[in-house]
Amino acid sequence: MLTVVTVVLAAVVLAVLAVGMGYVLGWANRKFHVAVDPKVEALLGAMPGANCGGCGYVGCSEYAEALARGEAGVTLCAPGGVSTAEQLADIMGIEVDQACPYRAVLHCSAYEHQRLQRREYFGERTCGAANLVGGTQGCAYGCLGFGDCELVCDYDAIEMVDGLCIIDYEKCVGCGACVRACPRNIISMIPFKADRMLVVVCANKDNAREVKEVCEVGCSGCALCARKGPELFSMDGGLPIIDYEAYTPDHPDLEIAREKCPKKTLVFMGKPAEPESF
Amino acid sequence: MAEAPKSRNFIGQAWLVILLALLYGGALATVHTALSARIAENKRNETYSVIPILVEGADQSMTAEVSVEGQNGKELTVYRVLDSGGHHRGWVLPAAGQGFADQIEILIGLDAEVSTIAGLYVLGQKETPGLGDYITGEGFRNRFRGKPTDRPLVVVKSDPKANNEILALTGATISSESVSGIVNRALANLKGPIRQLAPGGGEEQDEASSPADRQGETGP
Amino acid sequence: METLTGLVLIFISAALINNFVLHYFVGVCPFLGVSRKIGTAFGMGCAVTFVISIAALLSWTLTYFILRPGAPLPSWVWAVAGGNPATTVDLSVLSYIVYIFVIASSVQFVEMYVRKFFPALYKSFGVYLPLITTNCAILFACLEIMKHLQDPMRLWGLHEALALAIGGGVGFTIAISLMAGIREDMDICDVPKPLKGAGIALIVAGIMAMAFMGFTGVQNGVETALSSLLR
Amino acid sequence: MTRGEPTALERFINGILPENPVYRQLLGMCPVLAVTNGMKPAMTMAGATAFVLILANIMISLMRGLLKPHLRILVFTLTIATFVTIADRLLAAYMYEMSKQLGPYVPLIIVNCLIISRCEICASKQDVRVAVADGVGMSLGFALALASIATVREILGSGTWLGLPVMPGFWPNWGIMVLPPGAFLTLGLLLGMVEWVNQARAKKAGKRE
Repeated sequence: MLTVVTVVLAAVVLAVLAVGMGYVLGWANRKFHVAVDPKVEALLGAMPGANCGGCGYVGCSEYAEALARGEAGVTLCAPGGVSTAEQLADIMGIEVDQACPYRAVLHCSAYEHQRLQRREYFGERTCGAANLVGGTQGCAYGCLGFGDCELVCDYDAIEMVDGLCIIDYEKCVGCGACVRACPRNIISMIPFKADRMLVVVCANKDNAREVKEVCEVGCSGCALCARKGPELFSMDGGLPIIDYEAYTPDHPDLEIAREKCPKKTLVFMGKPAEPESF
Repeated sequence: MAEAPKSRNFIGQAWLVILLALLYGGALATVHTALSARIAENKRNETYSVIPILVEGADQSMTAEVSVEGQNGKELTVYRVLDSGGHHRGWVLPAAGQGFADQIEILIGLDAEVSTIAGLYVLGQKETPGLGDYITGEGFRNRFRGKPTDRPLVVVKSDPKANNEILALTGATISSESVSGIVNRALANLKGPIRQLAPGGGEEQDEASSPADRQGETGP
Repeated sequence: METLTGLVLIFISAALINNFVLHYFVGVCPFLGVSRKIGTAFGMGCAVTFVISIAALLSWTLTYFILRPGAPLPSWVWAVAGGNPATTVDLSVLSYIVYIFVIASSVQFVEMYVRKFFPALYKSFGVYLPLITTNCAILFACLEIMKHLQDPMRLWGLHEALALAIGGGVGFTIAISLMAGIREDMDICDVPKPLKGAGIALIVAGIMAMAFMGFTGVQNGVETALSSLLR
Repeated sequence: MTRGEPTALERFINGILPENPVYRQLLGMCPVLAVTNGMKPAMTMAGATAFVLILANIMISLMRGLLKPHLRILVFTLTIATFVTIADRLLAAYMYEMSKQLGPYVPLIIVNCLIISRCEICASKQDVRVAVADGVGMSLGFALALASIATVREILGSGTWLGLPVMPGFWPNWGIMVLPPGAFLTLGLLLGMVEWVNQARAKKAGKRE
């Protein structure tokens, strides 16, 4: 008797709870519905939904949004593993094996000997620490060369060569760790629409004279590229910006701008690596 | 657009969840009925097995559970301890309180007249290893034996002079104070009500006969 | 006034002395995962505090009326079925499943509600809500409350359950915010490569746990102070 | 799907070291820290987790054809919570002391990400045979991780291993190791060591190429 009542009551309590909660949530879902980007929703549906935070984002939905914006790679979900990465790649319309189209690029090309060293630096040998005291060099924008990005790269895709971070695109998977690590924010993720992409390899927005004082190779801000190829190039202060939305691998502006650039700060990056860029 | 079909499809979509809820609910209740007697006995044994340590000459099979309303108005279960001959030997009351690190759970043994402490046992504690956890040791517990219940216990750091003084553990004064504080509070709360359940008289006969009945009920 | 002292002690104990993260190790995953920026960490802490209070409210209600041994609802069913009044129906075996169910559903409900009616609030803290479902701190609070409702000696009221829940949430917020502050500064330190990330974070947490051990024993002082204050 | 799902044997081996749930995936940290102050509770915990993981894997794998995408997490949670309750009751009935010592950490298995992630990755996609292999492999990996941490903590903290004295009599027990800070410190350092070995091996492999 006691057993029967307990068993029946337990089953009924659980079932009532399941139906009740399900109904309330279904009702709430319709009542409180907020339009969400269908792509985000599709991505979210493909994720395990454990909200473990292992990807470094706050929950699955934030990761899905970052994915949809193209800021994150598809391989970050640890609980989901390879199969989830493949589904996410399917939704994003990219191939996970062929590599995610977002890759890190460095906007600086000055090796240590090419930039003015302003003073001796005795602090902690990390970019983060050096950046706090204004850097070790004349250029307030460029690569500091202590290799914070190299340290955070889990894929050994970054090597510091003569005080400059060199990215190996054979190894880079586009996780974005280096972008977050760089205190000077001169690494960015761009969509690799071809194996090799044109990149502005300077981050100094100052005028030509100031740039010349601190760096042998920095962009002078002559705006030739923006004049010759207005469809893809525009100027932001003393620095050109490439519109990667409009970018196509065979766009005629690319070659024109690259040929005209007097400082050769427009460089193709990607794989195979160019033997010697300049 | 999906509103109407959605609500009609609700059962269709969630049938698996509801079925599982029924199934799991039933399964859990079955497991519970199969094991609950054993678990209850484990819990009971935890207290009963130490009763002979708390009150000398006690026979654990003769112990009776008595419900008492404390001075703070809450109902509590205390144990009336008898020896194998059915003579009243004392009382055991459970008490708990904040220790140095976490809750300390203790059992206090009292003599039949509720005038002195017969023994103390620590059921659960998480005091600092190597210092505070010595409260579980026999040496410390025996310091409570024979102390009077009419005056609150006081923890001292040098040799006790008055008979209500307890010597603190070296390096664990707070743990020692916590235990004596728990004892003081429990006694203040329950001493009166227990005394009213005076040993002797018709009531005891009822209680004395109950252990056998209860044993029969909880047996598997 | 004894009640008030009791509540304050429960709160302080949950927030500092037996800090959820640093003493009971519950909520370690978000503690390590979402502690890179102070702002994010604080938002996470607030969200946890909020959800933990709701979960405590719901789980106390369900436990008190349905799940504890001798609760009103099963007793009533038992009486209707004509069972022997000496025995009781015990549904406590369902506790875990009900708690996790309630936590998951209420988190989802709150998330939808906030997103619809308080978009600004949702932007700042709604994103943390789903992450909380699998946060052990919430379930742990429910379990602690259950423990105190199963034992008739320490039958907790709703106010005590809420004191524990809010104390736990505040403790979590304190711990994760401190951790985020330390990690922000640690970004500029030269940490050995193998320890980067989780390794050094755990060691820092260990040192923090040691520091929090200094709170043990505080409750005695607090109790004395409160009782003299309230007298 | 460009890649085939791993076979049973691969799943089994993966769980133990290459994808070790604790050291490689950082899943299920809560029990790893909380119950490793001695070998006995750690092993009991590993056993309980294995029980839940394997049975939940079997159950989910059996009904993988019936799962609806948006309700699958709910079904996983229900299944896991049920098996956790059963494990909890069994412990309370047959190993009461241990169950009391583990306290709330047995029910907290429900929110151990390890189990739900195995249900999602493996059991909901592959047949029972593979799911069992995966469950056993992951459980062994989890047990291995718990054992390594518990060994360090118990030997340094109490001078014993599985309750047997192993340190010489004059050994001053490091009380801190059995307290919460010891858990964080031990896991942090062990994690660093594993990472160090991995990096050294990766470097070696890189050179050989």
